[in-house]
Amino acid sequence: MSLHRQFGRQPVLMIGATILLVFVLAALLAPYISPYDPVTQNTDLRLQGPSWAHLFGTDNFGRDVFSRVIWGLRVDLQIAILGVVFPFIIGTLVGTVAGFFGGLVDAILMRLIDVILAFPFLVLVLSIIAILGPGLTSFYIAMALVGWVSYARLIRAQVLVLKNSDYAVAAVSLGFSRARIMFRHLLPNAVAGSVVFSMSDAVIVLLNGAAISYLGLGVQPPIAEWGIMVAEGQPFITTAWWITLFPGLSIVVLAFGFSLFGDALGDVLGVKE
Amino acid sequence: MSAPVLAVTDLTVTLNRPGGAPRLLLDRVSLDLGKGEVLGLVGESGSGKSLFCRTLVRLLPSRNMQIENGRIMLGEQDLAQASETGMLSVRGGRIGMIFQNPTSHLDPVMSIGNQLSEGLRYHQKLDAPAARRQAIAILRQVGFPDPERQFDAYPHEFSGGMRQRAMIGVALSCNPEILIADEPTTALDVTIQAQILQLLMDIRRERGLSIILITHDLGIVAQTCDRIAVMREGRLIEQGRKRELLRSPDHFYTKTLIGSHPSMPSPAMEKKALTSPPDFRATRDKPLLKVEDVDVCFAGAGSLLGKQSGSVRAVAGASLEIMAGEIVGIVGESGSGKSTLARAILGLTPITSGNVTFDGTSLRGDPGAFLAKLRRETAMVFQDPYNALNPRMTVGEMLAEVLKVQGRIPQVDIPARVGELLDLVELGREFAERRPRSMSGGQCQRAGIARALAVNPRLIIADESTAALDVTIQAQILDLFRTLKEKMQLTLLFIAHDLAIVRNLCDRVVVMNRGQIVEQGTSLQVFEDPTDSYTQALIRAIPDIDPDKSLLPLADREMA
Amino acid sequence: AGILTIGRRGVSTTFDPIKTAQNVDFWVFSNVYDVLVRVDKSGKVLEPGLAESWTVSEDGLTYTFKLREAKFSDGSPITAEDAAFSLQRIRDDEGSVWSETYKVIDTASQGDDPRTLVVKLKTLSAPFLASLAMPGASILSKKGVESMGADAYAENPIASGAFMLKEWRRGDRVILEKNPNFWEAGRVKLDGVEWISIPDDNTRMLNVQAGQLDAAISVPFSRVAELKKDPELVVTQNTSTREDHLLINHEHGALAKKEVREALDMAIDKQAIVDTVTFGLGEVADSYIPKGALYHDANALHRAYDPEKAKQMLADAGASGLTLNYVVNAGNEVDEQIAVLLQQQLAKAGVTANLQKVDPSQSWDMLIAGDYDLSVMYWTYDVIDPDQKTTFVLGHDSNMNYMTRYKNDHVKDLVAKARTEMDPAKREAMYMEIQKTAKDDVHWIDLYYSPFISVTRKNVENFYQNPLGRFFLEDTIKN
Amino acid sequence: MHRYKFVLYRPIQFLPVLFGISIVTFVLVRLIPGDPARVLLGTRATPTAIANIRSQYGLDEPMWLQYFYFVKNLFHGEMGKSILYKIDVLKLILTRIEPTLVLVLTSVTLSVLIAVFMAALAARNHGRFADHAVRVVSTAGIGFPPFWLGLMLIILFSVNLDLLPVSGYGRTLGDKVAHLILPSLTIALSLSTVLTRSLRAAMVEGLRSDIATAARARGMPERVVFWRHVFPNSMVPTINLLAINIGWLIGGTVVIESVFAIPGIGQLLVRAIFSRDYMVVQGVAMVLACATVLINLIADIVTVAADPRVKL
Ligand SMILES: Nc1ncnc2c1ncn2[C@@H]1O[C@H](COP(=O)(O)OP(=O)(O)OP(=O)(O)O)[C@@H](O)[C@H]1O
Ligand SMILES: Nc1ncnc2c1ncn2[C@@H]1O[C@H](COP(=O)(O)OP(=O)(O)OP(=O)(O)O)[C@@H](O)[C@H]1O
Ligand SMILES: [Mg+2]
Ligand SMILES: [Mg+2]
Repeated sequence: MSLHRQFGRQPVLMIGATILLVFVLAALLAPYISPYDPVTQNTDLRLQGPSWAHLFGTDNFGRDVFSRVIWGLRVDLQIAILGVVFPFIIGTLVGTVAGFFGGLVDAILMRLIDVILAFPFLVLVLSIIAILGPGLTSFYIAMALVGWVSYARLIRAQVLVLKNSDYAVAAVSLGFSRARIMFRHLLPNAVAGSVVFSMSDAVIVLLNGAAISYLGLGVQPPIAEWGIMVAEGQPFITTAWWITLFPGLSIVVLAFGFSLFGDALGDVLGVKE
Repeated sequence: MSAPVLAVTDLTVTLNRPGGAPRLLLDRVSLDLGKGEVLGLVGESGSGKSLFCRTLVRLLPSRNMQIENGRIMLGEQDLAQASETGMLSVRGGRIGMIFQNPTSHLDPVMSIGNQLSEGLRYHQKLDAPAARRQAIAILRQVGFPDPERQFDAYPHEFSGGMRQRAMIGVALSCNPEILIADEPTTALDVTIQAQILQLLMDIRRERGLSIILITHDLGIVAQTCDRIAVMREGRLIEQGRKRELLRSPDHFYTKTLIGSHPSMPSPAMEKKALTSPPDFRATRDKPLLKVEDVDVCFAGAGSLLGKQSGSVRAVAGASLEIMAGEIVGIVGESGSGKSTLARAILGLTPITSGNVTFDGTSLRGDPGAFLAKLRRETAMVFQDPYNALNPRMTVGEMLAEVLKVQGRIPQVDIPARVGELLDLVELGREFAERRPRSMSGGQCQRAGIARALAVNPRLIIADESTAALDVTIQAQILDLFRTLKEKMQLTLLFIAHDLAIVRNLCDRVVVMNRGQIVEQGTSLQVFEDPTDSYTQALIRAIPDIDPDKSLLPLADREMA
Repeated sequence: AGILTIGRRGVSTTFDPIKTAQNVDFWVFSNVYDVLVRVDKSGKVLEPGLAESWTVSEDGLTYTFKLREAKFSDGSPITAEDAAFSLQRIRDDEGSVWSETYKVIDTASQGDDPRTLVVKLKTLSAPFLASLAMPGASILSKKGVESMGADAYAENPIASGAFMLKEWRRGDRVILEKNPNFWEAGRVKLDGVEWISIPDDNTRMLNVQAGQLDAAISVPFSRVAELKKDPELVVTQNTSTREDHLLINHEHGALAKKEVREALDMAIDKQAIVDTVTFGLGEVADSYIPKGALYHDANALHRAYDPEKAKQMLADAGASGLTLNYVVNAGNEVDEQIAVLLQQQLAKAGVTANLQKVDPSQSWDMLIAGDYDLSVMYWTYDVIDPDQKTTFVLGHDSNMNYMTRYKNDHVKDLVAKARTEMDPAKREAMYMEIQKTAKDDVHWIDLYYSPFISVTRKNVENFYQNPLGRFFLEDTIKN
Repeated sequence: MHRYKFVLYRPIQFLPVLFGISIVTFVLVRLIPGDPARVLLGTRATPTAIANIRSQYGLDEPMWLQYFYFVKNLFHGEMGKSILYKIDVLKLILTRIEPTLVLVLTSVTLSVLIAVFMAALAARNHGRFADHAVRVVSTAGIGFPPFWLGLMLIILFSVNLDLLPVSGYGRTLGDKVAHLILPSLTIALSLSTVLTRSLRAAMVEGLRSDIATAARARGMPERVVFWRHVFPNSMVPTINLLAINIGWLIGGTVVIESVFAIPGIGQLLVRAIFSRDYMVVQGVAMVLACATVLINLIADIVTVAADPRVKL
């Protein structure tokens, strides 16, 4: 199977990939394509509705919302990617090990997962952020500490099935080492579902960032970040709707891109939708 | 033949491929089915047998397929033109289907009884209690011993054979005139297969049903059908009365099909019969593999509170010796412990008691050394060709990995060796780039064998490595094994359902029943003169291609 | 007539007046409990409450209060014993968060008759009378507290104010009904009041807009203009004693230099803050004593906004390229907006402010530990006397002058003296001097004063607060 | 029925988990810098006053001793006293738990209903307009921040159309229902998107499955094929997905409670975290953990009931 032929044949994947590609490009080119500086205030131009000069209007400091949305992309892609990559790696490792070894290792890891799952998610994230001090790094750490659990669960369930599959048994019978069996044979086959999930997870992470900003912690001002922009636009939601709407819509479009890409990736990687 | 109940003329089905020319899947198929007739539909895998039957009730497997042309006359009605609502009363009510794989066609979350009464209530407009009574009667008719209780049981609580019968029951519940049975016995062992075929014949007698029976086993056709139709590449290449067609086939493909049927005495077999097999026991003092009194138990389900409820003794006190260079077959019905024994021998399933010795090292003696030696000098070919290969690796990567881990040949020589291995199993070298999903069952099977050979093993255990293949490919693989035995002094432990193949290939045969070895001996001894009653039943259940040697006698139906 | 429903941000935590310092609690206490002496609507004058009149002895140490004939909600009379008990309690109880303020009381006891209360002070105290007006010093029923226990009393208080607690749905609302035994019951027009907690600002406003609440307080500045346009609504702005200011850590490097602090003051465009953050509703602040409060210095020094000069001054003081650590209170919209503005303004003067957003419980710790350079805080009066705030801010107390670490012994002495100076004119002079010196020293940077803003439906009349925040619901009418 | 035996041993398995949660919460909340006294005292806090409050609530004791007291109290069915609210934590939680539980239950029910409706619509019209529409709506739906969605619903239904209450939680049953519609809908719109995606996939798969073909082959009309065979079979994986999402859901109610001013346990928790009301954070964490486990248990029971093959 040629991967890139598959890509070509998948319109859904094409749309998703295009959205993501455009976003990544926009993030990379932010300094060149954003018409204004994202943090420079101009109090004479506050709360202006969308116009040709300011496509998405201006916020309460007179900053150009369009430029902030573009610059926000940098932070948000980073959040979406890093906030998923760390949990993904940790969860995948833990899930593989737990599923493969079973027994005591599995029991201990699963109880740990139970603890984290049963633990109110927000307490954990808020506490971790409070302990480490607000900011992107704390947010990543918090998301990683909490988020790996879903991946571990997904992977473990897969590995539990796959380790009894004939090709895993075949690998044992061929005298392969445990590490090789786990990471060369089981993991690549178990990971597809998690890859798909990670796409929705990226959006969920973004929204968690927004929720945490709404509750009062989050990225430091005056950084442009969509979640924060939505949260900061709250006071103006009835008067200057554009401050919230455009970053909100951007989250939606990004979510859309990720989901489509994830769905299609799933098909390509051989998961049913 | 009286007026046909079903007359198919020029049925053509095409598959529209996005960005490609449409493919012709059924090419002007014309076929009649008479009342009370049993029609056998045979042909190679992928020839369109299943598709033909599904087209009859307009349940095409893909949206991209369409009936291009042709008529399907059921009485006065042309099903090819009938409306979708019109089809509702035809499906089930007039044409019933028994699907090839009951496990996937029965609804796992609905009780067997309800699946039966669904049809009764819908087609015969019975009320719930009446439908239940009727369903119980059908369950009894298709051979459920305790239908009142089993009415409420779910599919997974039954064995494969029982599920197949339930599937027949479901089809019968709609009281159809025509029954289409798509390979109703492929997954089953011979004894159960015989029972099910017998059941179909009984029902035909009782209800005057017309039956289309699809199979790739000519033996079955010979035993049950009135007429035979042969398909190949979407075309009906030949049809005719059973005896005539078997005796004097026209088409070369039909000839190959008949010729490669395992119940036909092969040249190798003839030779074996003449020169009595070498007695390995006498020539070598020490066996390569020695299995002593092995027990394997599995913990039953639902024992978390500590109580060991219902543990399964999959292998019970098996003892076995295999000499170097010998081909030994293991036969026995489904669930008799064949695979478990194989895995236990290779240390893939822990044994509960007993001992295994391989070339001097023993499991009880030094487990570490024993396993290390096993991993280097033995290999297994798995039953299911698709599942035994890592779907993410190409055949080349897979073989190279084995060679690398074994570390017997230098890194630089690996690609060359991979090529050699592919040659050995008669796969083209270009297969090194292919992944299992793009390969046919037979090709996967050969890749699996190549992997086993990469180890350079002294012993190969092949677990039902031909069950999924149609006869022509089967024959190829068996030839490969024979050649390897000659060339490489390979020792082979060959597990199979299909007694005919074992008889053809193996020097010695071991018969298992319920975890125990009930009989072993040379192929000739076991097949010509079985001592154990179970073995006798097993052998008698082999459908012979000769229609005059009848199927399992009625008297034996109660056993097994 | 009718029941007035008011939306607010926070939730009530207790009805035990000595155990909280939060405005959300205080503002309800003054509906439920009466105090001996009240602050009037202007926020500058004390007027009789449960004490009908009072006299002070020659030496200024003994106060004799004449209680009026009044009853608790359970019908029992409010006696000097109850008043004495309440004062002793706020001074002595281990759960009291106010004990330090009332340590000045030596004894409080019944005088000649049950309606005479005699309070003896340890030292002269100018702010003493004003401190009696604080909701913490509400009068509770001694019998009630003793028989029920303080905890049960706090759940089921016996009221001495205009309303009594009918039901308290924790986390949701406090439901008050008219107290028929209130001594001014005739003045009360409402049948009851519900304080409903709605944390989200938008939701709270929408409730009033949709007519599901009669009133909402803590109207965000950004919403005022829009709400004013709605003919169904009335937006009320009441002068408050709230002042927002920028704390400076005097012990941190260059900030120890007065010139640097002056430069910072000049680098900050307060008018821009007023315009942007308060939407013009606030007013630039020049003194730590709020405008409209007692002894406010109307002619306080105003350093004009001049970033260029500020930059120059910083350079002269050898502090160009100054980098400061600015602690921001997370979850406070206004604080965050100020921070964003200040960051850019300071940048114009060549000062880099690194924002560090932490939640309030934590920022307090950092301020106390001196782990900051700049931080915005605000203060609202609890008592009309400037002594309370002055002591905290300039009295060189244990909080290191509100964590600024400002030191000026002259100011310190003046604050102590002003506390015991009973002559209002002299006191006023002292406070003027304190304000001048502190401003000159740039003890902190005054930013702006802002009003209390509430919104009501048109049918509600007389819904207002005094500058200390007290609502006069006894005057409110719902048509 | 021994298939349901897990109902008995699951709580026993859960004991160590509960123990773990108690330790984690306990340590975690105390690691957060800041002080409960600060909140009580507001800006008037002084070091002496803070020390006074710390000693009153035993916060100046060594950590292990505090933990010991905490566990000891637990065995007496107490969870200590709230610093902010000055009453027993358990009592406090009991007054606040109902709205949250009801909210979670109604949102779950609603999201399942929405998901089933949307997924069925999409799957039965696979590849056609309705299907694409559902896919767009459900993928985009994930991206809307719930607090924004909530406000929009309020503006639309409560302010402009004046159909439903803006916020709060009712007293009588009818009142509660009216108050719960919008918040449940907000949560359900987010949650159902995830469910719809999985359910739709399962249903599309199911409609192509052998089970469906078999049912069609016995002449069942499409309606019966779908609702009696495809639908029950596709519910099983979705229930599991739902169970995994329960923790997230309970976390998610915090924001919704805040937007809709629902006096639930989520708001209590957030305030408690911000004011370092240790006892309340601990208590709520324990209670929510138990709730999560309970809901998971229910999900398992439903799974077992829905799929006779499942053994737990
Ligand atoms: N869903 C489908 N989409 C596209 N092609 C299909 C589909 N199902 C079957 N085919 C093709 O139709 C042809 C006929 O298949 P069919 O299942 O009828 O074979 P068969 O004769 O029953 O084979 P077997 O003995 O393996 O069951 C094959 O070439 C197969 O590849
Ligand atoms: N992992 C397991 N756990 C529990 N029981 C098992 C397990 N594996 C096999 N069994 C049981 O052991 C018995 C023997 O199974 P085994 O797979 O060896 O049969 P087999 O002879 O290979 O059958 P088939 O011909 O169908 O492959 C069966 O009853 C089976 O249900
Ligand atoms: Mg077929
Ligand atoms: Mg087997």
